[in-house]
Amino acid sequence: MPHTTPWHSRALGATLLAVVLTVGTACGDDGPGPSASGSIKVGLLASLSGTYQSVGTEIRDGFQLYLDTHDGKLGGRRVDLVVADEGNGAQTAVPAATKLLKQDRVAALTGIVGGGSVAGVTPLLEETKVPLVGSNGRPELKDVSRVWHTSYLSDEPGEAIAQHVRDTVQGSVYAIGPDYQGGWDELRGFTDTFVKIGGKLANSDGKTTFTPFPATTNFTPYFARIKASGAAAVYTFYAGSAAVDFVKQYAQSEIKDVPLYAAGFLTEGGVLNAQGDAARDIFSVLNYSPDLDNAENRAFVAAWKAKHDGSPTTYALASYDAAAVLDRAIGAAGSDPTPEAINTAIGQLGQIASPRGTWQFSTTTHSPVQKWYLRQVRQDGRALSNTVVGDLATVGR
Amino acid sequence: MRDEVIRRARGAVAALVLAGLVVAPWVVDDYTTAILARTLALALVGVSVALLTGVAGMPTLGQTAPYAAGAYACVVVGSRISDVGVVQLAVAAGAGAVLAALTVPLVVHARGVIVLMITLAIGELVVTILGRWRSVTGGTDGLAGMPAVRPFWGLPPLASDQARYLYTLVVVATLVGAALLLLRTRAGLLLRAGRDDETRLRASGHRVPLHVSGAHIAAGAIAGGAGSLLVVAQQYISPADFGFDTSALLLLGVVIGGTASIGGALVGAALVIAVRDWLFGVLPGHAPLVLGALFVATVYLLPSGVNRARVRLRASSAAPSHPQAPPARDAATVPELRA
Amino acid sequence: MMAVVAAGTNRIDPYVIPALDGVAYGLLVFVAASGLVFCFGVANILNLAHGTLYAIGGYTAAALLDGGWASLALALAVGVLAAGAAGVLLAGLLTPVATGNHLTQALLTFGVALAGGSLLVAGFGPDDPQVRVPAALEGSVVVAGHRYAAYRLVFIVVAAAIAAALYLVVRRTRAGMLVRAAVDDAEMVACLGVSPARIRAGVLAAAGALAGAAGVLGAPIIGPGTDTADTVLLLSLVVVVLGGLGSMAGTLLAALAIGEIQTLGVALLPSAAPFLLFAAMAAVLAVRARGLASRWGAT
Amino acid sequence: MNPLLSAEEVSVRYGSLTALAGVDLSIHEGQRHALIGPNGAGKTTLLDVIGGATKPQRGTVRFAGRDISRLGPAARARRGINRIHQRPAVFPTLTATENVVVAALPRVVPRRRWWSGGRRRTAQHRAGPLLERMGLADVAAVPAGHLAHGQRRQLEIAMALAGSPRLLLLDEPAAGLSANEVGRLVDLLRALPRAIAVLLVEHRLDLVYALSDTVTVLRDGQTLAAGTPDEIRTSPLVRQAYADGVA
Repeated sequence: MPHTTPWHSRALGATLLAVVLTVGTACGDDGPGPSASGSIKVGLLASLSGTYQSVGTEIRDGFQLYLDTHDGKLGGRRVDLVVADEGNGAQTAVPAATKLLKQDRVAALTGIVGGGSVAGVTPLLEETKVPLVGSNGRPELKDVSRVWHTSYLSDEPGEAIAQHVRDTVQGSVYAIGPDYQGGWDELRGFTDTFVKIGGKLANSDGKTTFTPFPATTNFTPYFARIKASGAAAVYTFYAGSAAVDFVKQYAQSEIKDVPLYAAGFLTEGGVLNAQGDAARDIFSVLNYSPDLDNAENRAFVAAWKAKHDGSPTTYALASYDAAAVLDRAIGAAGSDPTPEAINTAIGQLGQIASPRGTWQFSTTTHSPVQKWYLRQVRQDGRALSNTVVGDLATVGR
Repeated sequence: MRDEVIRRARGAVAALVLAGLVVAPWVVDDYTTAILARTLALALVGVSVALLTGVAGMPTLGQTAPYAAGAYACVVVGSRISDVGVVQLAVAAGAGAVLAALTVPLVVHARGVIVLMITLAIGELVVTILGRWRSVTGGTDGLAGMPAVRPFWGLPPLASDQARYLYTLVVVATLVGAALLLLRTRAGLLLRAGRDDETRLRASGHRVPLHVSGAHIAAGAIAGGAGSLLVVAQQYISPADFGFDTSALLLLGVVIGGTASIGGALVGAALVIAVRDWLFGVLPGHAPLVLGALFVATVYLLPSGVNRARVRLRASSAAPSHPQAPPARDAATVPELRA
Repeated sequence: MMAVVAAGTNRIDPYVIPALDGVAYGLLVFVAASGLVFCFGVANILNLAHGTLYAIGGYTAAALLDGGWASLALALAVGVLAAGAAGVLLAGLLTPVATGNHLTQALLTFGVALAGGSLLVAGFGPDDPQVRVPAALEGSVVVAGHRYAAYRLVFIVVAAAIAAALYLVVRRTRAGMLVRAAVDDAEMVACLGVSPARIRAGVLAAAGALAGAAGVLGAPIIGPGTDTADTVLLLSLVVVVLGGLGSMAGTLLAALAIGEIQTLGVALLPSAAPFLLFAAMAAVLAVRARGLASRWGAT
Repeated sequence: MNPLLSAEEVSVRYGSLTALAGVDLSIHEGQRHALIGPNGAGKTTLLDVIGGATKPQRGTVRFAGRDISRLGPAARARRGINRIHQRPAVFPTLTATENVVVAALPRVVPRRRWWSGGRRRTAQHRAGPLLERMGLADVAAVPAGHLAHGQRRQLEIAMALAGSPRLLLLDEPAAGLSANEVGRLVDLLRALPRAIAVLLVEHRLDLVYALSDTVTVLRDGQTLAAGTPDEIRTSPLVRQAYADGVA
């Protein structure tokens, strides 16, 4: 009897594999670009499970909100939105993007939370000639001819706030961040500019302290070092769970009275609820705040609040803007909006009116030239929220 | 006679699957072809996991380390020295073998769950190093833009999904064939004997640590070779490709396929990776839930396949096996290895 | 001379808080991992869903805590019960898997962890929830001239009490005797007429209860979130294996060592921080395996 | 002539328990020597020390003129010390033939070049006749885990012989065998090549008398008596020891 077992399982395995393949191929195989019915396929890739699920969900909802408020159309064409899950990073993002680009043959791709995922998808964009209008992560790229971002470059928040910190803080500033590409870029943006304009870092060797990511859940030992350094303020960047841990532990540490400046993601969205009172008074720099006073933003926030609890985040805004970019580009691409035509049209959009204020794509980096705001966590009714307390620099290359 | 029938039926299934894989690129769309190529590369790592877990009795979570070494070595060679596939393959396999050889002192005396944790640590340390050694690895954002590979001197570069897939298929078939041949030799016999009862093997005068080191290095070479295939199939690599979830899924795939069987491991690992990638595409947001439920269901649906994975992880039972070993265990692994 | 002395105290001073915090962190890891010790040492089960049991406790705490003491007691009760029940469920799922068949157990429990993690996130949302400790513990207190979170200080005391209670239970009670006997010789306990299925259910319920308690009490330290289960599972596996697979005392030592490595080690050697945990673990395990091998008289 | 094996002043303690207290033993080439004594006398421990499984706290073991005290079991096996275990130790998933091949490999000198699989083939040639001699030819292709207890015992003897032993350590080879099987076992062991020395640990005195030239009696980790089977049979000391020890 036992001799039959391998044969059984092997046969079953082969059968299952065959089923997977058949189902995989059975799905539609339309050509790229618009179909005869005048609709257009757009692919949205975002982390809908795993560590970055909350950001991914905001990105999906932001894009969907634009569609819902514009009759489900972009550029006058009905949109067939194909959503795929990016997961935790490139290892799952690449196959999912392959599906969108090579099986669903979408005319444009949007979303993508992680910088590594964007880097992994880039070769596919080059191969399929499809443009990406990314709404979050933006890695260092050699060739951006088909890559556009409505978010920011990772070193821009720090660059935008450096002058303000230099002017406000009497003394040296301690720089600390997570040990991965995003952390390095965010912190470098701050430290390079800050040192250039005469600021002094409190870190003992003059270099930013990087904490293992995502392994660090306990920041206490770092706080002891900050205390010992005698810093007058701290600049940091964390997002997600690490941001919650950092802020909560900071508020209970011996440096709780040292002013904390951060890239806005530290207190953005869901993490602010988890941080609670510990986040009070933190200063952050971001390209958006739901209390910005302009017509686009009032409409955006109202539409968002009608569907969701709480205020929209910068993630949702960037995705909403990605939809707006595609709306105008598809409209401008003429009667046959091929991926190539859409890509060309994006490059000619000029100024884009947005809830964050007007911005435009930089011709060299294909990411926004936009204004940054200084925000502080303050009481707003019953909840805490990021309140704009001033304008910072307009940044973009 | 029954054995004979089963052996033939299995041979027929294997031939059928291979034939299906060869014609696949002309039947399915580009997406499926591209995913198959990537899956084959990962399944080859699964083979190296099976070699250690099932054949040598050392369950491992660290084969992503030589896999990564091979992939990054391939990129370095590919972008600076040669675009010839066999050269890259050889360098990648060499890099994998070297990394495995370096870690031999850590694992050679350990068994069971201890190996599992040591290899886990090795894998995590390698990923950490990859993320920080930016001048070579491009950091956590990874590396893209490698020049296209030409399989052999004088052949055109691999420019389409079909071509990349077929190259991968040929290499995987060759390496798996080599592994199967290796297992039919003295080395394979000794590895199986060692898995059965290491103390007994020692009592017969065999240098067990030598066998274990050899198996570890050979498995490292295979994983390294698979790394070069990932570079070809995906045209992008980053530390995320070599993280804990990859090694865990590979180990589970190998468990599903039957740890002691190379063919089973290939199918099991391929299946797990393919299903995961497919789920992330078609069920956004629910992939982990469905994948988890599938793992649980597999234990119930495939008890025979799974129960062959009798690697006991408790250190105390790594010593001699009981003479009254359950027959199911005894028989199941043997015909597999002769397939 | 004076300068040297001053420098000396300064050199130790920044490490007081990390060292203390290492104890808090280590004790949390110990309480979280103690259930896994039972699983592995007594029932011979490799339970990769252990972190999920902790997360159940963590989410319970986030949902029920409102800043009062009563809510803490309630959360503790509910968290222990819920995670214990999840443990029993897991024991039921594990019924068809042979004891000691670790890789199949790994397959099943990994599946449960994946699915369970998704369900928790689906139920409680992808954002990390807020955890509100009793108001009296919210602030910080001064320890040796440094500020330190009051909750963590109290946690050290409570966790030490749990550890002591565990020790007494294992050493002094009949159940504890069975436990120790099972670690030494599982077949012997089977001969005592206790059904393996009941042992398994009992052990997993106890493991779940401990993990649930750790999840509730530890929520302000390792809070509930999408990655909590993985973090806790990894740390627990590390300390259980380092602690010698079944020894409570060994696990406690290992947990405290891991706690100090993660805090004091990081403070002392910040540039080595990413490598410390795994390098230390690999080195210790490899050295110990070599020691065992030479005792067997390997060539 | 120097003895093939000599153990001198061997002492082994497990914690407070003394298993062996300064035991001497020597065996000459081709000698058939039995080790008897009540339970707990240290017989198996002495086999462990000679086979390399246990390291004594004190004492030396010399084999073929060389000090092998520091060698592990594998190195000793390669020098010609092979052992039959109390519970037959075979590789359960390997066939009977493969078991013998594995056991033969360390001592096989390749006849052809290595890449032609010469060593394995040579070992294979050696396995066939051995299995036949042990009456296992019919089950040569059956996994050892499927063999009956007695067959496994015979297989283990075949494995020990495949390693070209100069000294065979037998730890209660008759344990668990039927009367019929014991008869066959005695025939097998008596038919061993004369050059092979044997150290036999056995409870059953009839087997001891049938198989051995000389006997050592151990009690409480010490040598109680030594001599020919006839001398031992008549020794009052031994009768006393057995009256105290075994039923």
